[in-house]
Amino acid sequence: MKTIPPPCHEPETGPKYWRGLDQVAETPEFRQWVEREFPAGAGEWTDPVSRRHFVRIMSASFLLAGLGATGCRRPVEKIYPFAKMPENYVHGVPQYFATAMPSRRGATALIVKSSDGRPTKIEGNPDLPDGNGGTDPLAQAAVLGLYDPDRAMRFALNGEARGRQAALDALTKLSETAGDGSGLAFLLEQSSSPSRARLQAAIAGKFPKARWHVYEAVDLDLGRQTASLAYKTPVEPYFKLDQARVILSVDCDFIGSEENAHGNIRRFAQGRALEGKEDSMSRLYAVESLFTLTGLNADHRLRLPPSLIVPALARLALKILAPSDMDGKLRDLSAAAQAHDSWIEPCAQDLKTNAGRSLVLAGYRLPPAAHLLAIAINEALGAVNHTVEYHTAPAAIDPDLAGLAAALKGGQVQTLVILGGNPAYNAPADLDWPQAQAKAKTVVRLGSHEDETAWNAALHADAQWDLPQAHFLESWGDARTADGTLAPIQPLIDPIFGGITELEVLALIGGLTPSTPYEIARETFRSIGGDSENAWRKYLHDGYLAGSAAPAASVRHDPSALAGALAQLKSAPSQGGLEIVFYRDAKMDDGRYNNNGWLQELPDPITKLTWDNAVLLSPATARRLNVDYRKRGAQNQKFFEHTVEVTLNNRSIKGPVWVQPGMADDTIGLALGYGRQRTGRVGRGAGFDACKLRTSDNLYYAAGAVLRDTGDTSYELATTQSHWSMEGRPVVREANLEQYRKDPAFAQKMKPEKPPVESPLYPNPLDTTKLNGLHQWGLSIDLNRCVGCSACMVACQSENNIPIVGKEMVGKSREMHWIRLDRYYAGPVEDPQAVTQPMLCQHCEAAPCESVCPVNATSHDDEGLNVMTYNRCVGTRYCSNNCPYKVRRFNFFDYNRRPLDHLYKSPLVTETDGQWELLRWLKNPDKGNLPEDQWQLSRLVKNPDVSVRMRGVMEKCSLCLQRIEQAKIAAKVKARDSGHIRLSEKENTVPKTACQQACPAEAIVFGDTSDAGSAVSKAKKQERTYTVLEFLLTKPRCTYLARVRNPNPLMPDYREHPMPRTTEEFNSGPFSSPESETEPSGKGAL
Amino acid sequence: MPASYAILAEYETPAAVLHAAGKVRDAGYRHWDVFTPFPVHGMDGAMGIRNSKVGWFSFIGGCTGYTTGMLMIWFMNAYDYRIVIGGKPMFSPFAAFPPSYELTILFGAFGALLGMLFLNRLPRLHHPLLKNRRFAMATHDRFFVVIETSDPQYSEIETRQLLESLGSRHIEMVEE
Amino acid sequence: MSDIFPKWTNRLPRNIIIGALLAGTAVTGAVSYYFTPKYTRVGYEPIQPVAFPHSAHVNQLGLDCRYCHNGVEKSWYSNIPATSVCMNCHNQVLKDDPRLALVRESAASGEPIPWVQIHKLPDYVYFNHSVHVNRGVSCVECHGQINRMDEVYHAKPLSMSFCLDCHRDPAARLRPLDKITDLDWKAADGDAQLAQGKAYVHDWNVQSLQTCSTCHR
Amino acid sequence: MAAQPVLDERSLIKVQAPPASLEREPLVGSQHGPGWLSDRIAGVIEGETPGWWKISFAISVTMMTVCFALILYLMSTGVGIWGLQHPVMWGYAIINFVWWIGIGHAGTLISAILFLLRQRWRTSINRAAEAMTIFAVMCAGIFPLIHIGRIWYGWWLFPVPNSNGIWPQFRSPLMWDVFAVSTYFTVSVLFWYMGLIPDLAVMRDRAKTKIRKFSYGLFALGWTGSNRHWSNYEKAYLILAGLSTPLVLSVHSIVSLDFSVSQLPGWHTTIFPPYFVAGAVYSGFGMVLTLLVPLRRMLKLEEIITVRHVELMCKVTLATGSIVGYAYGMEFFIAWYSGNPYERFLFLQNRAADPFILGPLFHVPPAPYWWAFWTMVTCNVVVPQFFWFKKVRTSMLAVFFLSILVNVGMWFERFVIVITSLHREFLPSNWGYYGPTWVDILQFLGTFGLFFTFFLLFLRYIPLIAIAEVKGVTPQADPHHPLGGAKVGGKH
Repeated sequence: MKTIPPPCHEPETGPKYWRGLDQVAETPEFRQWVEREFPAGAGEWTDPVSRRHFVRIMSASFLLAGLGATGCRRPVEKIYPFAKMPENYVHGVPQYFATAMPSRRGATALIVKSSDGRPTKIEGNPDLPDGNGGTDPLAQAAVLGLYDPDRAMRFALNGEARGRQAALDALTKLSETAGDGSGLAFLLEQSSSPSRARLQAAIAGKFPKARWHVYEAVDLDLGRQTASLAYKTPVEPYFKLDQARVILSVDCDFIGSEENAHGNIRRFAQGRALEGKEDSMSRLYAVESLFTLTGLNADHRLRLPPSLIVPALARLALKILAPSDMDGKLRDLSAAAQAHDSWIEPCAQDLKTNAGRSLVLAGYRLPPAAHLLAIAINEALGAVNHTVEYHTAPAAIDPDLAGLAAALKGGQVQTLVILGGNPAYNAPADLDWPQAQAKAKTVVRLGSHEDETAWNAALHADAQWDLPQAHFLESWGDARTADGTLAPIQPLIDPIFGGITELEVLALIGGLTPSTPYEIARETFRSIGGDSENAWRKYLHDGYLAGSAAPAASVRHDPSALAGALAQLKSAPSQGGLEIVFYRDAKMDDGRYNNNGWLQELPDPITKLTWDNAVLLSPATARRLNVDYRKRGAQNQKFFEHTVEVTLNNRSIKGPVWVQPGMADDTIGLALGYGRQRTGRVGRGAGFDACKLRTSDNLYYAAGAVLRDTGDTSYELATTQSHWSMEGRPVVREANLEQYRKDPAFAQKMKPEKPPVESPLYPNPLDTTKLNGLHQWGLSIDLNRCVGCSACMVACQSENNIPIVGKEMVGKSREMHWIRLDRYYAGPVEDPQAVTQPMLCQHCEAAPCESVCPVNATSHDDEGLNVMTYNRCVGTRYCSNNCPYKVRRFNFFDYNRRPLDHLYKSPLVTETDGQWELLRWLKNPDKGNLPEDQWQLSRLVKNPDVSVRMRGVMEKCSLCLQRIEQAKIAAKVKARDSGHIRLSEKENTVPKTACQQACPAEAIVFGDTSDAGSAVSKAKKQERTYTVLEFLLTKPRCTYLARVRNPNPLMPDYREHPMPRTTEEFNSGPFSSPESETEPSGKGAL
Repeated sequence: MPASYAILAEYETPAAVLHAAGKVRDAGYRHWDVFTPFPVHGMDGAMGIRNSKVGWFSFIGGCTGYTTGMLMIWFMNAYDYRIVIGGKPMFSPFAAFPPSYELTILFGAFGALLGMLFLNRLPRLHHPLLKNRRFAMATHDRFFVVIETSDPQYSEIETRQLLESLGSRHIEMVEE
Repeated sequence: MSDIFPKWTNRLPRNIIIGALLAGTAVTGAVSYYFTPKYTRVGYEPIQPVAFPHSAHVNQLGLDCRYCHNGVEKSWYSNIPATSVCMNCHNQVLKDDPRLALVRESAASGEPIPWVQIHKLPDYVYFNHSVHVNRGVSCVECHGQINRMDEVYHAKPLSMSFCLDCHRDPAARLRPLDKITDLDWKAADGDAQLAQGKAYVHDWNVQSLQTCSTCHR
Repeated sequence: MAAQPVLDERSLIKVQAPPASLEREPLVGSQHGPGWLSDRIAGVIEGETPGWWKISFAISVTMMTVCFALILYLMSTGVGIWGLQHPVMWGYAIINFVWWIGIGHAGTLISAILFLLRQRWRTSINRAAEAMTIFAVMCAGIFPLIHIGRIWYGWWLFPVPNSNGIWPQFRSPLMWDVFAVSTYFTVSVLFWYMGLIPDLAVMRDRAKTKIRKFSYGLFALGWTGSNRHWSNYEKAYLILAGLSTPLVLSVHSIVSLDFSVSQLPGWHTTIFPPYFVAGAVYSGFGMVLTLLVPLRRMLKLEEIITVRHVELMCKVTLATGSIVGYAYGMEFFIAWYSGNPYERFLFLQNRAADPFILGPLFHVPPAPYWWAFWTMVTCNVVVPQFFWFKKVRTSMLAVFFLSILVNVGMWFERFVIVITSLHREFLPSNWGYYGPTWVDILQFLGTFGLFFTFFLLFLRYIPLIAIAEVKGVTPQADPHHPLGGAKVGGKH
């Protein structure tokens, strides 16, 4: 199986392949079509010629020419072969290209699958020395962003389309008239691209007086800035979490929302992995205000309001740092956290005991002083070069958005160039950015969407050019990954909407040559990787430049920066009211992924909310403010919450309350990235805009907020999991490390119920038929590795053509995810322990779903898979009722073929694009009733190897059957007249499931259980192996490895057992009803 | 004038017709019948009708149904296309029993109804008696003894006398 | 009453039963033929934009199937050749033939030739050409003797039961790998076919795959 | 006296009149002969169309139209328009299906089982009850058909040979259901129709218009009342009754297997078949009472459907209701006795725990559907106990009111079984809550439209009491009774 392709004989390069299509995309007809069709709807789009044209450009694939009005026995369908076959192209054989997805400070190296010319699946590049092929949900979802029909697609001046050439001419003119650059300002996003740095330097040389600003709404660069200060040399930290035995996270969600989370997860999971009872594992302490994934995975967690986090860190510093003249200041600072000494003391002790193998991490929300303090502590712990390395990094531009806003308002900026970002939406509210931006005479804005920052008729900039930004899958470029490795960004498809890249715009403004992005990237590479064409090709093929990782710099700590910062640090003001934490959303980031349906529907890893953000409050605070009343809607996962008004410094927002166990009291959590005013069809109406409360002083923490209940409880929140307790059932089994060492097979003993019979009354026919199977597939999920990042969910959605269903449907528990992450709380509701468990089809050998299906739609194959035949399914839904794991999902509506706001409308009485839906459907049943642009784009992202399910059909995890079958076919094609057709891990022919491939923690292991040497067989042999609900005798092929916690007995919150484990223990133990403990809503609600 | 089909004698009570029927039987008539608005208790004995054969039709139908069910299920699930389902045996008489059982009843019921219709030679929409105005009372509250003219014993005068002697107040000939 | 129903109505029941039996048989027969791929697919022979005679190219000129359908051993699909493949020969041979006007036009303009699709499986059937032709299943098993067709028509029903026939008994159809595209080739007789087929099944480890996952996913 | 020879005849036939102590009270008004019965019952059809009929019919047809319009909406849009959702994949459709099927059981029970048990009082009510059965099964049959996701492939549940070479899967209880329900419907129709043949002949012979003569004549199949025919007919009727008896027991048993073959707590239980059958009979008699108590008055049939009939039906209701109550208790006992935590959880925390007594008593939060559970218990266990009292049984108003409660209770029983078992089972992460949509509710109400449309048509065009059978149980029909013409009656 070649989900990761074998090395190509000839490196594939994008432009060669797509060059022919460049020209087509440049034709006036195409531009005209794009400009006319996409925003306006698709009246003329029915013309088969233009449609054919489009598809040929996009996918160069077969297409159906629709229903001919023939009297024939079946509709005439046509095949359009190439007039001239592109090189190295075989229709139906996917190709794989290496590229990278840029992030703020780094990039994720990727391998992208291209099915007949259209990118369909993103995987991490496993060959990277600092990677394992794992990715994060954002990277997995990026491929959907490529086909977002609401992306910017016009070169527009003051909101009117002017055509590409006019825009490029304007840029050239700008470069000619810029003079020395005075009055010219650039506002960029953070980037690790060497090419951009090169162009920037060149432009700065040419326009020395130009202003440069780099703005991120959520700035993850603080670690680099403070490290550079502390070491007096431009360096950035690189955390080797796998080397650490004791980790303390100080409001640092390194598993969730920090930079390079998937890399952190990989290393963290390595440090937590257990294979036998001799193994040791790391211990994680977390101090945080919100309940984050890091807190979920922590062995000890201290919840503190934001104002106490720095004091707690200071207190810790006092106990670790050698006495110095800073102690006085630290003591002042830390006084507020005195109450938590019992927690901080043993934690500090543990860190010290493990000096050299311990690490303290500070999160992006903390002030620089806290970061410097953490650096000092790490120095004191001897962490440097053991658990943290410092890599040389280029100095970055000071953001100083406030300065730019002031300059704009003061009229010092005539021309403002905004490349990426969306400051009009997410800039601090006190800057009044939209007004400031309008003060510039000319604004050039490159953006992926026509969003808030795009031309706004209500404000009066003299001229604003809005340029469509190409997606990274359409772009040439380069980036550096977290460890500094250079990775290419190469296009897999020509810009669908004719977008251009940041590099092009910069080159044009700078009047630089070459100005094509390919040449720019190529030239940059020359300076790094040498002039050789072969090196370039190898670089493109491999997806990274070997040996380009930044070496560890030898650094010398200078405590003076810390002293300075501490002196500046204000002691926590004792304001009344509530404190606020603004945080980067796990899905929307700072709003940039707002129109991505996969991400909108991906449940938040902790709250499990979809399509919304909320005003997060701790249960006690909600109770105190009398807004904890929660009423369930008539439907399952819909919650009607109090809408509250949060006021901070005379600015206020309204949003629904979400009671979040484990939050710090008197603290409000507000996720950024929602409530967008100008966004696409997907993101419209999702959540509220928390940016409106942010000011330059209070970017991440704020105090003195007032919360007022509006009394309105009509707002609905949709969550994917409405019950939070495990009810003492041994679903997720866990033990502490000590118990595990005493009894490694503890998980198998946690059975609440004996099976009624020891063995079935009759032999399983699978025992006979599986002799025909060459393999026996199985899955093992290590709960000790899984951190709950949810990358698997999006990967599965992408691989298996799983539709999104919209907020209303999620509220009715009709979401379609084949793999979900169940999150359970245990213990006191104010400060619970939480666990997360991937749940997917367990592929039971005695599958209860199968025997109740009246039409043989779900059955077993010879290799032990529980297979679902969609085309045979009539939709009795009995299988789902009888599935104890409830992993089957039903297509209640035609999610793939109807717009989500039309679901409830009968096609008999509804129109789309001005056409009667029934007639549209009759004309082209595949297309159904999506608006033309959505239909044309949505089908491009589909995996051609998986059926797209229609309404009325049950679906579920197939263990990526399509990958298995393709691997088997590949083996057979290769075998020809030999009998060697069995896949084996030794030969690297066993496929990976999409979830497995995406998992940075390597928690999911799939393989052939009949091969004793396979990884899955070994995993299943571990003593921690257990089966969920084994007493039902369903004999799942999917097993779990129990979770092990590693608490410190000296800690005040130490518990001998994780809680609660078995029903007996639950019933006899100290824990009262979990319902009352974990349901903040009170007893009546659920 | 059309040929006569039978002679029809009307009685007013079940007892009277029961009595008459016994006598007609004793007289040795063969092509004759009694028509009543409801089945009169003891009439079968009085007329000398043997036990109905409908039961056999039903029995054969039931056996066919059960066999069909079992064979069909075995063929479909265990012979023609063997698909592994839920770890259950390809064919199990227990799982096959409910449908087979239902088919037994279905076919048995059809056997009974169709057997009854067949034995009664129904439907027969046209019948000489149904043209007779007086005979319409046979479904109301009158009881008739009808002796067909085709009966070897039939004689226009003697038969009429016999029927009259048995208490009939109204006797008439029925046209073909 | 009998004045409503004349005497002939007494014969109706019998006639209706006989009629219903006859009609039922006819309907069953018609449905099982006309409503199945045996009728709806077999014999479909649309007019193609260019009258391409397979018989002339294969039987007279001896072209191998894979000259044009060159993806068949590598891909799911047996590709329809690009116009450039036609032009490989036809820029020399019959270069001015009016029948090839569309081909030349396509080669010049880059517009594809709109061939009419004949063999088409539903979207939910994942039939892979490469795994069949590389493992002893000839083109002829599903497409019939294309080499003898002037205009291609649908020769086999390609219904699920048609697929199952072969999947249940591969030995009856397997042939030497060098005879895959030899559409006229036949084993000496049935027994010989069976004998060699069984040998192939054993030696090549050919599986008789009938589980749903074989074709549907 | 002239009586002497008649005595001889009596001894010849060897029939003894029963002694006076065993003589039963006549089932219908003893003063009327068979002719009166014909006139009375056929008079319902032949008379003027009553105003209430027209109004009810208009309402019913409207509701039926709504039902079919919603089915069209459902088919064109998807089952998502219902309240169904993960994890409650079965909702109103299955509840209504089981409920209607259960209603049907009374008809078959009255016509078949009571026939075999020689309960002659059945004759006054069996026709209407059977009609109710058929219409109820029609209403029931709609739901499994439309509840599937792809209705147009419903025929895949029937063993039809096809070019895909694939067959239905007979290990599934749904396949058993297909056979059980279709057999039940077919056999009920056969049975009903066979009973109708002599009465259609009555109607034919009374008909004045040509259309009536033709229509009734066609369906009467030329029935003459020949005693040779009666002989076969009675045998066939007996056999059908004999077949229907196991049928009626099996149908609801198989319907119950839809649940008990699965492995959900609350479904997976062996008590289901008898419990379902008892419940079905209970609800069926409830419905018969609901229909006949007002009808006998509106159609002035009090002398044929007597108070005694009503009383007897109340007694059956009481008996079956008590069986159902016993089954409820048994379920709880077994759940507790088994020690299975999932079973215990289900019965206590999904169903029974109310916020007032049980919840606080067991220290558990109230069950989400406690109201449904207690409605069910009240209507199915408490309500029938009123039928111990003769005063209640003979008060038509009370019977009517209580019979409606019986129907409500049985609907809630199915609701409790389907919904409460599904909404919270093994993995708490899946737990949810189910509620119907307006479509669910209107579709359920719409089936009443369908039911009453047919039932009203039945009232207008088909004798609603089995004329020939009732005639057969009058004293006038007994040849050995003075009223039947016997010269010396056995009564004295």
